[in-house]
Amino acid sequence: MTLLHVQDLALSINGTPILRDIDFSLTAGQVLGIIGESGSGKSLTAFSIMRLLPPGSLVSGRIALDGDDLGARTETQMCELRGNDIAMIFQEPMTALNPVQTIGDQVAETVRIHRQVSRAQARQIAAATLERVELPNDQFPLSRYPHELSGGQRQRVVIAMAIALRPRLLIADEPTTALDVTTQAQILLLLKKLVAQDGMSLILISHDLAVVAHTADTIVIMRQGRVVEAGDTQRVLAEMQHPYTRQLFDASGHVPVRSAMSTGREVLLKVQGVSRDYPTPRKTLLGKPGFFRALERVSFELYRGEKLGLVGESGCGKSTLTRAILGLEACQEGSISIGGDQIAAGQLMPRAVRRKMQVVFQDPYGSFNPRHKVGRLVAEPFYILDQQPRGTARRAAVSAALESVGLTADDASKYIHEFSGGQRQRIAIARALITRPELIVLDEAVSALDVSIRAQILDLLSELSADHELSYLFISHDLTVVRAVTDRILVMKDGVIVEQGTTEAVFQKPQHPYTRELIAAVPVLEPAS
Amino acid sequence: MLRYILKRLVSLAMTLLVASIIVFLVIEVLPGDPASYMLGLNAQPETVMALREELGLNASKPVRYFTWISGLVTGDFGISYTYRTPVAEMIADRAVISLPLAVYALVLSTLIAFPAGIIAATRRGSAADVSIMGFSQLGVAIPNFWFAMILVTVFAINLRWFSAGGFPGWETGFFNGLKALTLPAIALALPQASILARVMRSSLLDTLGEDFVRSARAKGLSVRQTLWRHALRNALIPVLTIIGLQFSFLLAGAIIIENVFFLPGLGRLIFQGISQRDLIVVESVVMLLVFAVVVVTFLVDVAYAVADPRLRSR
Amino acid sequence: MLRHRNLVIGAVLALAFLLAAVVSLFWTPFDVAEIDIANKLKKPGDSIYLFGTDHFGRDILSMIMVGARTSIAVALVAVGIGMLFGVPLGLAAASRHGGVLDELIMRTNDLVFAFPALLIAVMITAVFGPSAINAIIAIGIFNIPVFARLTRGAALSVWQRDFILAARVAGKTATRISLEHILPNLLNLLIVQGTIQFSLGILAEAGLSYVGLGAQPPTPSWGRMLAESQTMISFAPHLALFPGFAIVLTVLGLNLFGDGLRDYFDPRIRRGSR
Amino acid sequence: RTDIVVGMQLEPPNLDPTAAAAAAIDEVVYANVFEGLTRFASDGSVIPALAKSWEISEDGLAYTFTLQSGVMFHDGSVFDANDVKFSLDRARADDSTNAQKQLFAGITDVVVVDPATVTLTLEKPNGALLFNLAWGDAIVLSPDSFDKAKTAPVGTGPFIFSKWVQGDRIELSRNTAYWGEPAKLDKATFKFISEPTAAFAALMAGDVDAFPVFPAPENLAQFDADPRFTVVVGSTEGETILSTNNKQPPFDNKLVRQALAHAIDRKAIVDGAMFGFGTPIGTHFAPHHPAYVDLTANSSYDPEKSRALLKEAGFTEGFSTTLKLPPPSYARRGGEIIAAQLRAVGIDAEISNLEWAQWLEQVFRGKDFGLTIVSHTEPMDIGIYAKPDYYFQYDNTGFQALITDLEAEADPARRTEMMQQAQQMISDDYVNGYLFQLAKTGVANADIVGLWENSPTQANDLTAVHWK
Ligand SMILES: Nc1ncnc2c1ncn2[C@@H]1O[C@H](COP(=O)(O)OP(=O)(O)OP(=O)(O)O)[C@@H](O)[C@H]1O
Ligand SMILES: Nc1ncnc2c1ncn2[C@@H]1O[C@H](COP(=O)(O)OP(=O)(O)OP(=O)(O)O)[C@@H](O)[C@H]1O
Ligand SMILES: [Mg+2]
Ligand SMILES: [Mg+2]
Repeated sequence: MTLLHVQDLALSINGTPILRDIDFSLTAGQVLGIIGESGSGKSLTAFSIMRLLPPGSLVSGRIALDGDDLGARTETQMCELRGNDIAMIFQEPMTALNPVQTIGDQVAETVRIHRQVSRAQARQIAAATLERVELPNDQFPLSRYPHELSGGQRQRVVIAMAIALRPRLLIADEPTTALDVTTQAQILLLLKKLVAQDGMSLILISHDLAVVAHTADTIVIMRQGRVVEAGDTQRVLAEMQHPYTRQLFDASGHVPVRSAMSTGREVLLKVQGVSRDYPTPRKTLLGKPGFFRALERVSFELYRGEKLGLVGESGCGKSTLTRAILGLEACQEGSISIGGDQIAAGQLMPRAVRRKMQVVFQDPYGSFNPRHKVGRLVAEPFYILDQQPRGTARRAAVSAALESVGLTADDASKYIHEFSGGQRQRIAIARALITRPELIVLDEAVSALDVSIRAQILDLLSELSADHELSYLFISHDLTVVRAVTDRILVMKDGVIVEQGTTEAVFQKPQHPYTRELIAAVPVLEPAS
Repeated sequence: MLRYILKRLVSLAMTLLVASIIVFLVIEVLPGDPASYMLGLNAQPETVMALREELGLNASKPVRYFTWISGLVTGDFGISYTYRTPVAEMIADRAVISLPLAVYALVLSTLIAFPAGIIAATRRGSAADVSIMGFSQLGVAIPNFWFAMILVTVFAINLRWFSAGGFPGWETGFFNGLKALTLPAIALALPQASILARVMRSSLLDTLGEDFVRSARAKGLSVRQTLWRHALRNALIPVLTIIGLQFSFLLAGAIIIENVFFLPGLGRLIFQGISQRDLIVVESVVMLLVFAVVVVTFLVDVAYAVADPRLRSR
Repeated sequence: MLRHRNLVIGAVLALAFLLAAVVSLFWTPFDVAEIDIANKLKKPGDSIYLFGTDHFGRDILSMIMVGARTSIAVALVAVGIGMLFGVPLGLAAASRHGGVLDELIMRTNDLVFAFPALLIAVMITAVFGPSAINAIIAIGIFNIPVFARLTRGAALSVWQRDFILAARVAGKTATRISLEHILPNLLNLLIVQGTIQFSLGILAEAGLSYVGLGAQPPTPSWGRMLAESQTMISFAPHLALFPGFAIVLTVLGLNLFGDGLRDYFDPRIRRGSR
Repeated sequence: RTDIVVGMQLEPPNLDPTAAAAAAIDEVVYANVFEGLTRFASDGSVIPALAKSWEISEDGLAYTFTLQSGVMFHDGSVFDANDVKFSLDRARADDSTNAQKQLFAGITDVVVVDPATVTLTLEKPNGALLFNLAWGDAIVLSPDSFDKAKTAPVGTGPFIFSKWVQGDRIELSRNTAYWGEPAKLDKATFKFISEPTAAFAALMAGDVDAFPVFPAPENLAQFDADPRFTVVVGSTEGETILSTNNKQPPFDNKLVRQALAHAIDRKAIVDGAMFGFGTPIGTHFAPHHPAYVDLTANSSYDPEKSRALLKEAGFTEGFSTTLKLPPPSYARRGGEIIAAQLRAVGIDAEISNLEWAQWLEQVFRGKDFGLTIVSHTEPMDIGIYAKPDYYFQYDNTGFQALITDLEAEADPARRTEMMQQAQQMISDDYVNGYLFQLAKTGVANADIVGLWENSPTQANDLTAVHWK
């Protein structure tokens, strides 16, 4: 029985066409996955169903819920529908909740809008719903404020708000993108459970094929505002009629061609018992400020030519370690030595040591000063050299660096906003390479990129490491990627390295329970048999 | 929260202490002497000396600072040089005009600004929005003393609806007092209302763009319900700061308006005190205004924390 | 074009007054210093005086032109002072975020803010006597914390960006980073705020002159023209109307211009770049 | 109606005329609340007040006053010679804070003869003693209540102080037990309105019934045209002069001062600054005084001559100086006009506007000025030219001798002659620029009668005021 039927949906905003020819339908009690790159129109498709479009939108086509044309409904009638029959949850759990209202009130509100119930009854329903999303009332009373919860817990509250009235259709727009792998797995599990329990239909939107493939009965693949392929999940993955589907699929599980595992045993970076404390606010007025230990006696070695991975959940201390290694912050205990130069705790790193390292950051938008031209941005690391190349030498170096990452020398005279995210990350790599450092730290360098672009950058990295004999420390929360590009990995939890070993060994035979948990949570995409 | 309040209180006290020293030093270097001002052109030097002695002006500066500040702390503001009445009384007499005026103006400004800001934000781009924003631009640009002059000309001299100024005293009836403060309050409120309406609008627009507003809509709340139940309270937080700033501004900024309407308020007391070199009065009033600003800022911060649970846990 | 309506209207108004000020350097219809009691209080359009004459028989149009110069000069220099001191202080505070210097700068800011602006002006002019210079200083002092606070706040968020880390990896010092990376990213904001402070400066100058604490005669000033015309408003309203409109239009123009600039710079509104 | 609201521009700092110089004090209490032995009449003559009569000894060194009988202070205590002695001794004392202490300088002793008689003995004859005793600073206070005079004055006058709302108004009520002719009004309120615009509006709106010294001459024409009001223009004792620092070069050169005098167009100043109110003067003397000599021709407006004189003095290129102006509008407006007139002959006078306190400090006591404009409102004050350290620093021994003689002279005819001689002398020396006699420009409801037309001293004597 078809619950939702979308036919010839088209949308334009202020005259710009955004969506065209969207057709799909969803059977009651089933899960529909919508997949596509950023900007492909997934969210706007969902908003069209909810009729929560930005001002200036013009929709055409037919959206029918249980055969009832939603387009014929008035706004008031839509309000009755929203939250009651169709509910929606959003990507960002951090901002999807009203910061000044308790979670109980926010969940109860859904009930009170649609049902004539007393305040107490509404709260009872809210409490029960929160229990259903695995937020037990004794630990998470209704009086909590959103800021007192973690990201995963907030996402549960958002889900509770949506399912409080057991809607027939739930639309989840990238519900797990902002969450850790383990949390993501839990939330997906929860959603599946709720679908099964309530006989609810679910539209699960994601840019990650793997996430959807496991959960959805049918999938819709979107690109540039159109549906490129749709149908039964098994069938679509088996046939991959549209080249774009294939491309997405390949990119998701992309394993770059790798140079042979390095065999050198020369230690390039040696981290010994490093601890890092952040002061926390005083508890009492005159009391001593407390400390939060972000790194606890971290020790490891990185050999020359090696690609070392560092994985762990958000907040476990990965970036803190990066900053310590780069010498941006002194640590409280232990020592770091690079290429034989040792820096003890509390010491600042001398320039001579610093220049052996470079870094690539996660956010391709934030890592460049938008006011400078690319040439100047790429040449910035020269500053650390005693003899900075000038004039033509400098320009030549910049050109060479840009060309090595697949850009052209002309790009040096452009501003950063003229480049796409993937191109920016290439520029970041060019910047990291320009001084020919011995070690490159890649802090979540591909996490913000779309799968296909991520694949290109991973290929580029592996090419470069072959050409330049790079040693790098690859930091990520994405185990699939780490597995694909590293020789050896470190697993970190709460500032402690809980496990290390060659990548394959760790993935095959994880020793630490946490590592096992992590690996189990990774959604894997296997071609349908 | 408590820690936060305590910390703020300590910094408040420090600010006041430093401010008191600055105020004292600045006012002490004012050229001109209260005694010779009082005695006029024909006074003989020894007469001036005798008066200085009587007024306690011959004591050393640290001693006088200490006497003054310790008096302030205990609520004894000293005796005015020229009027020879307790400064605290004088200030109290003036404050019953300045304070209600500031509150009146603030209420007016809020009553105008809130609906205007809300309408402008919710109907962004509409004719209502454009005209509200246009008026607010004008409101900010009009100097309030000029506006006051026009108000007097129109409503007092031509229409005779209000008296041109002066204050009959609260003892003649609350309504009379309020009426006398109406034109000045309007003159003061107009620019403030314009600013507030703009802040309200932009804050509300920001809030309306937040995810949680979208969540609320997804629950089935109508646009209006979302506005009242979710957006406004969040949007009010930055608006509060502005209201706090405006109150202190209105208290002191009324100096010019008090002149136009010859209201015997604190602002006029300062001017009068300066011109008569009644230093102790000037020092005390300035300190009082500084105190008001600092305390209001503090209260706004506390209100902030009350309005925003995220700050409460600090 | 419609999107930049504010910018255009604002620029036209502001430029008109700037032009009046500049022209007045070389030419005014009449000499503003010359007093001609016989021709006093002429109505606008009456005889050769376009805007009429004041109680001393001076040409009001000429006085408005020269007054524009006074206003603009005072406000400009005051904003300059505010920026000259405020921006470096804000940058320094941000670069030492959480440190003693930061604390010191911010507390000093709070201290200045604790004094109502007009009070500072009244006290300064009471000590040093009324003059345009002292008005500039008084307005300027109050601009310092405005810019310091704004700069610090914005600089702090720029310091959070990854490109700052990249510069630190390149071994650049905090000062260098502040100048090379932070400052250029604050320029838009500073220009917008500068415009707004400039318009506030014009209002402040008018207010100070109105209470007699601004530019001294014979230098014409809009605020003083208003103050002097007050008693004559009932029989010669043009004396108050022209300078009043001059203030309103200039301030309005500058505010619209500032708002327009803000919209223009706002990445959310501007398309093309992120 | 038996009540009146009188507008005043300045609020008195306190109500004790013996404790401060502010004119506003006298404007409220003089002749209304407080009385002295003698007093000024509305025409400026000195008439008996608490002293019914007096006798002067042959040598002019002893004055014996017979006091009014049946006089009571407002608190019910009886007035007698002891109060007179107390008041005068207090004003003369070493630690006295009386602003006009010099009025009592020659008094060596005050003797109570009997409760109704008191004798003052002098060091040397003083023709001005009765005049001096008429000043507000010489009023009689009782030893029981003198210390309350600043805030709750207790006097012997026809009105009793009843209430002071600071910053706004002072209220007086009729003294039913007054010893003399009782006041006609039951109640009088002095309302303080410093802004001229507000004063205008308050009169127009009827909030104020009379404004004896209306601060904005530009509005008088409107009042005059309005049948509801009468405009009373009288004279004051205020000689408004362009005071010149006689010790500061180039003003130590008489030619320069003369050039200054000829550069000034008095008519333009009176028209421009005072909207026509004010009598041009050519010397430091009140035109309504019988001994006045019109010397305006001595310093007629003649820019040509002025330039020639400057050239003669060696200032072909002119020079620059300072023009420091106190707050009253006659000074501020007059200053702007004078600066423009001086500019026309090549003198660049840089205006700086000062508050009174600064003016006192810089100009009056510091003598740090080139030019200033001020109205000397004390009656009969040509004697200031005999004080070489007075702020304009005119030092002429001939003139000083003349004034010493004048003080000792009792013969009216001789006195007139000497006064005229003095007027001529300072005019010929061009000590200061003599501008105009300040007019007393009052506005009142047309139904009020009995307000003073002239202002021989700063007072609002309400004794005879009543409604038609
Ligand atoms: N309010 C809007 N006004 C104009 N264009 C918009 C608006 N919102 C989105 N778009 C455009 O519509 C297109 C589709 O956006 P949409 O948000 O649906 O993408 P998405 O597939 O959800 O991407 P993501 O994975 O980044 O969330 C994009 O090109 C976007 O720029
Ligand atoms: N400046 C700081 N002051 C106090 N605590 C900090 C600071 N920076 C980081 N922390 C804390 O230290 C811990 C580790 O932070 P870090 O940024 O290194 O995590 P991460 O593993 O990089 O996380 P993510 O994947 O989210 O980037 C976190 O709990 C964080 O809250
Ligand atoms: Mg989306
Ligand atoms: Mg990190």
